[in-house]
Amino acid sequence: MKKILNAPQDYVDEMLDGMCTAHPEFYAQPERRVIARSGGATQGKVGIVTGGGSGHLPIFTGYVGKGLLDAAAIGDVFASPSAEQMAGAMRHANGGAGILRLYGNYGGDVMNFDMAGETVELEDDIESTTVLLADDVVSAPPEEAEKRRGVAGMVYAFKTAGAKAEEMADLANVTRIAQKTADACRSIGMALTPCTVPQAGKPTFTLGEDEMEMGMGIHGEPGIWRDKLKPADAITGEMIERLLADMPLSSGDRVSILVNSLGATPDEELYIMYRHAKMQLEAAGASIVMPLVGRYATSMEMTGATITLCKLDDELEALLKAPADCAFWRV
Amino acid sequence: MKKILNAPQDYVDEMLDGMCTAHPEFYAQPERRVIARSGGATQGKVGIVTGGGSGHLPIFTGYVGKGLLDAAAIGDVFASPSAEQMAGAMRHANGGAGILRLYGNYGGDVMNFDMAGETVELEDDIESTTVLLADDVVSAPPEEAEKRRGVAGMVYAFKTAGAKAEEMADLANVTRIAQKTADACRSIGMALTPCTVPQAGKPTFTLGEDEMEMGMGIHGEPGIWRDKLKPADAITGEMIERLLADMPLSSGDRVSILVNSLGATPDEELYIMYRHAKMQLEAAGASIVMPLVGRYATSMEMTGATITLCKLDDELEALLKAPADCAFWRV
Amino acid sequence: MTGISRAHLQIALERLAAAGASAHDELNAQDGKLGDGDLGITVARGWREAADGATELPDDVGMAFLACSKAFQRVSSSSFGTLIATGLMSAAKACKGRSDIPFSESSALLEGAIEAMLKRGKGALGDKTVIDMLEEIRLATAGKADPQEILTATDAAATKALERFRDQPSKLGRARMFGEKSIGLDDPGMLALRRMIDGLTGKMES
Amino acid sequence: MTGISRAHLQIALERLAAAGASAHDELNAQDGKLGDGDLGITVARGWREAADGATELPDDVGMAFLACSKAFQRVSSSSFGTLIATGLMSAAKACKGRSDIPFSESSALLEGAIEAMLKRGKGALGDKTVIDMLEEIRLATAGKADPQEILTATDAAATKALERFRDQPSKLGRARMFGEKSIGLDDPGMLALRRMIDGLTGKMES
Ligand SMILES: Nc1ncnc2c1ncn2[C@@H]1O[C@H](COP(=O)(O)OP(=O)(O)O)[C@@H](O)[C@H]1O
Ligand SMILES: Nc1ncnc2c1ncn2[C@@H]1O[C@H](COP(=O)(O)OP(=O)(O)O)[C@@H](O)[C@H]1O
Ligand SMILES: [Mg+2]
Ligand SMILES: [Mg+2]
Ligand SMILES: [Mg+2]
Ligand SMILES: [Mg+2]
Repeated sequence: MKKILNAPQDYVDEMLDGMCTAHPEFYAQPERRVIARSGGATQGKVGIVTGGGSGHLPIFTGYVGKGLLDAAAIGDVFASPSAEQMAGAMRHANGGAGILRLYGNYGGDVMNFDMAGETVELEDDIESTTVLLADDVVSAPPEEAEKRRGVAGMVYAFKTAGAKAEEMADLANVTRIAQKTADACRSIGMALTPCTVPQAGKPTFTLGEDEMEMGMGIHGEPGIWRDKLKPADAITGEMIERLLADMPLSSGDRVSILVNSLGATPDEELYIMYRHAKMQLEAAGASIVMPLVGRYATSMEMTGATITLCKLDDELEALLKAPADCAFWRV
Repeated sequence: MKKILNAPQDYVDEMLDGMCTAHPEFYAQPERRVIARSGGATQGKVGIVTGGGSGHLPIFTGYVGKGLLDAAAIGDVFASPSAEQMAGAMRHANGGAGILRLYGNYGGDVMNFDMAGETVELEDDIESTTVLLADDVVSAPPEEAEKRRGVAGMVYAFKTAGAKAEEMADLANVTRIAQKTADACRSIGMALTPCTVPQAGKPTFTLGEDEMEMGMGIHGEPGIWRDKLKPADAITGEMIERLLADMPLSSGDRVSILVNSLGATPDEELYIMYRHAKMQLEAAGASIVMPLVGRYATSMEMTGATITLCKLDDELEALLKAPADCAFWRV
Repeated sequence: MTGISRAHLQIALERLAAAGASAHDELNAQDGKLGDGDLGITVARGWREAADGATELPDDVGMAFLACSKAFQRVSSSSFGTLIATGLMSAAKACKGRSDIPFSESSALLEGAIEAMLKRGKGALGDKTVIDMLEEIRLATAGKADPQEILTATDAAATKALERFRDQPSKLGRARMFGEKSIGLDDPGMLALRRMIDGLTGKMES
Repeated sequence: MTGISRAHLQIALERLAAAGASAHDELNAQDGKLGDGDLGITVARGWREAADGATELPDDVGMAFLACSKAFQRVSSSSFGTLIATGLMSAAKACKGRSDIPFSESSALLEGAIEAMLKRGKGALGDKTVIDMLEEIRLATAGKADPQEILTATDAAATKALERFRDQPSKLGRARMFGEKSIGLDDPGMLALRRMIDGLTGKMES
C-alpha cells in the first residue's frame, strides 16, 4: 500500500484534524466525524447537510462553507457515517429554518440518513427534507434512474442549493433548487488504476497494464466495458455521447461541465479532455457556462476521470455563479 | 503508460488549448507556448515572467493572473521552453516598467532565459532582472546553496512579487521582494511512485513495491535515502527536521507552510502530514500563517509530497495575504 | 413478572454480545463472498456496545429498546446494523411507558419491526434478506405466549428460512449485483440472525 | 572572396544538417547514458532549422550568424542547443556589418564564442564539455589562415579533446550528478561537435 499514513484506523480522524487545523476559518469539528462551519449555524437560514464515506475530498467535508454546506457527517473511507453522526451534523446545521439532507444515493447512506432524520425530528423537533443525487448514468437504465449512484453531480447541487439557502429562501425552495439541480445533472466515469482503502490495505480492483474501464464507479463498481486504453479524444467522445444519450441537448442549451479527476489523473490530462468535450458540446449546439476542471470529487489516488453535465436555466445559472467560499473552491 | 492523452507530441499544446478555452477570463496564448493574462500587459506595471517545463500544473502557466504572474513560457514536459518563447513571454508581459524573470534554478532554463533577456534588451529595449528559486535543500549543501534546484517555493515568490508589482512598485522593489522570498524559502520532497513523460512513454524512475525515496526531486532526481515506506509522522518529521536544520526557527518566528502533493497523493494524506508538521513547528516555537495544503506544484501523476517553509516578516506576510486570482488559486 | 422486562433484556444482550463475538469471523467471511466483508464487525460491535450499556438500562422497556437502537446507530453504519437499529426503534415505540411486555406480544413486535425495516431498506419480502427470516419467525411465533415455546419455534423457523432461500437469488443489498452467483449461498444477514438466535437459545459454539 | 561569406555558410549549414540527421540516434544514445537522451534531437533539429533558412541568409555574415543563432533559439532549448545559439550570437556580434570574414579570424571568433558560452553555462574549462573541445580547436587553429589547413587542425584537435577528457569525470551538466560513472564515457556534447566536424570535412558516414 503506497500511501502516506500512520495507523490505517487513524486515517480519517487525523485527516479531519489536519483539515480543521489548517483551515480554522472554514471548518470546525464540534463532535467526532461531524464537520460544521466554524462560525456555527446561521440563524434563520435553512441548513444543508451532507454525508458519506471518506476518501473523496473535497467531497464531503470540504464543501462546508459559505454559499455551500452547513455541515457534513463523514464515515470511514468509502463507508457510511453512523446515523448518530448524521443526526449530529443536522443539529449543528440547525438555524431553526429546517434542514435539507443532500447526498449521494448509496443504500447505507440513505438508511442512516433517514434514521437520523427521524431521530432529530423526534428529539429536536427539526424539520428536514431529502434530495438524493443519482447522476451516474451507467449505474442503472433511464427507466430506473432513481436507482443510480450519486457521484460528482453533487458538487453542482451543493453550489446551487447552498446559494439559494444563503438568500434565506425557505426549506421548500432550497429543496426545490437542489432537486432541480439533481435532475439536471448526468455523470459518467472511467478508471485506469485503483485506489487502496487504508483499512483494507489492498487495491479496490485490478486492471491490466494497458487497460481502462469505461463507466466504472468511484469505489470501483463495475462499468460498461473494459478494454485497451483509448486516446483521450475517443474516451471523452464516448463519455459525452453517453451523457447526451441520457439527456439530449439542443441548439441554444446552456450547460456547465465538470471534468473531474478521480485523484491521480493530472490537470494536464483533464484539460486535454475538456478541449475535446467543448468541441463536441458546441457541435451539438450547446454553449458552455462556467466550466469546472480539476479535482472536485475524488477517490483518493485512483487514476481516472468523471465528466458531469449540468443543464442550466437562468435560475440555476445565477445560483451557480453566486459567491461561495470554502478551502477548496471559491466562486 | 496509463495516461489520458492523444498523440504524445500533442500533450502540451492540447493541454494549453484546453486550459485557455476553459478559462478565457484568465489565460490567453498570444503565441505558441506563451501564456499571458487575457487582458494583456498592464501599462506602467512591472511584468513578472516565468517559464519552465510542462507537467507541473498549476506551475507554471496556471499562476498567470492578477496579483501573480503576467506571462509564462512553457516547454515540453520537463523540458525548458526555447529562448524565443521566453523572449515572447517577456514581450507580452511588458508594460514599460521592466520585467522580472522569476523561475526555478535549472541549467537549461537559466541559459535560455539569460539569452532571452539579452534578446529583448537588444531588440525591444526591455530592461529585466532575474531571481532564481533554489529552495530544494537536498540538492546541494548550504555552502553551495546557489546550486540548488527550484521547486514549490516558487509559488510563494510568485505570490509576493506579484502582489508587490500590483502595487505598481518599481522593478528594483519587485525584484527585491522576489529575492527576499526566495531567500526565505526551503523545500524538500519525497516520492513513492514515478510519473511518465508522454514522449518518453516510460516511468521516470522505479521504486520497490513498499519503498519510498526521501529527498527526491520533482523530475525524479536522486534523493538522500531510499528505504521501506515509513509512517506519515516519521516522514513528515524528517522532512521538517531537515528544513529546520537549514533554516532554524526560533520562538516567535512566523512561517507559512506549503504541504504539496506531487500529483497522485490525495489531499487526505496531505492533511495527515500537515497535522504533524504543525505540531512540530509549534513545538519549535514558530507560529503558522496562511498554511497551504494541496496541489500547487506537481509532477503529473507522481505519488509523493513536498513541504516548503517560507519565513515571513510583516512585509512578506502582507504581500502573501494580498488578493490574487487565477484559475487555480484565489486569495 | 410475566413478560419481557429490563432484566430479560440485560441477559439477552450479554448472550447476543457473546454470540456476535464468536460469529465475527464466520460472518465477515460470508459477507465477503458477495459483499464488503464487514458483517461480523457490524454484529459484534453493535451488540457489544448495547451490552456495555446494559447496567444503565431504564425499567421502561420501550426506553430500554431505544437505548439498544441508539447503540447500533452509534457504532454500526453498515446496512445490517442500521436495520437492527430500525427494528429496535420500532419495538421501542410499541413498548414505551411499560416495564413488562407479555411474551404473547412478541409476534406483534416483530410485525412492527419488519414493517419499519422494509420501509427503511426499501425492500420487499422475498428479496432474500434478514427480513425474510424475521417474517418466518413472526409467522411461527404468532399466538404463542410461552417463552420456551417461542424460542423453539424461532429456532425452527430460522432453519426453515435459510433452507427456503438458499437456492434463490439475492434481490437486495450488495449481493444483488451478483445475481445468479448468489444462488446456493446463505444470505449473510440471515446467517447473522441465526447466530444471534443460537446465542439466545444457548446453542452457541465457543 | 578571400574568407567566410554567405555562400560558405549556406554550404556549411547543409552539411551540418545532414550530419545532425545521421548522428541523431548515436547522440541520443550517448546522452541517454547519463543524461536525458535528447542531444540527437537537439543537434538534428537545430541545424535543420538553420539550414531551412539558408536561402534567406543576408550577405552580412554577422546577420547570417544571427539568423543561425535564432534558429537554435527557436527549436532547441536543451543545453547544447542554447550554447550553440550563444556561440553563434557571439560570432554574429563580431562579424556584424561585414560580408567577408578572413579565415584567419576563425580562431578569434572561437575565442569570443568560448567566452560567451562559458558565461552562459556558468562553466569553466576542464569541466569536460563541448567547450573544452572548442578550446582545443581554438588553440590548434590559432595563426592559421588557409581553410583546408584549419579543417585538418580542427579534426585533429577534436580527436585529441575526446581522448584527453574520456577518462576524466564530468563536472557540469546532467552528467555531473553521476560523478565517477562518467569516467570512461565520451562527453555527449563533444561527440556531437565531433560529428558536426565530420560533416564539414566530409567524413560523415551515411
Ligand atoms: N436494503 C436492505 N433491506 C433489508 N436487508 C438488507 C438490506 N441491505 C442489506 N440487507 C441485509 O444485510 C445483510 C448485509 O449486511 P451488511 O454487511 O451490514 O451490509 P453492507 O455492508 O452491504 O452495508 C444482507 O445479507 C441482508 O440480509
Ligand atoms: N553548463 C554547460 N556548459 C557547457 N556545456 C554544457 C553545459 N551543460 C551541458 N553542456 C554540454 O551539453 C551536452 C549535453 O547537451 P544537452 O543534451 O542538450 O543537455 P541537457 O539535455 O542536459 O539540457 C553535454 O554533454 C555538455 O557537453
Ligand atoms: Mg457488508
Ligand atoms: Mg458495509
Ligand atoms: Mg540532454
Ligand atoms: Mg534536455
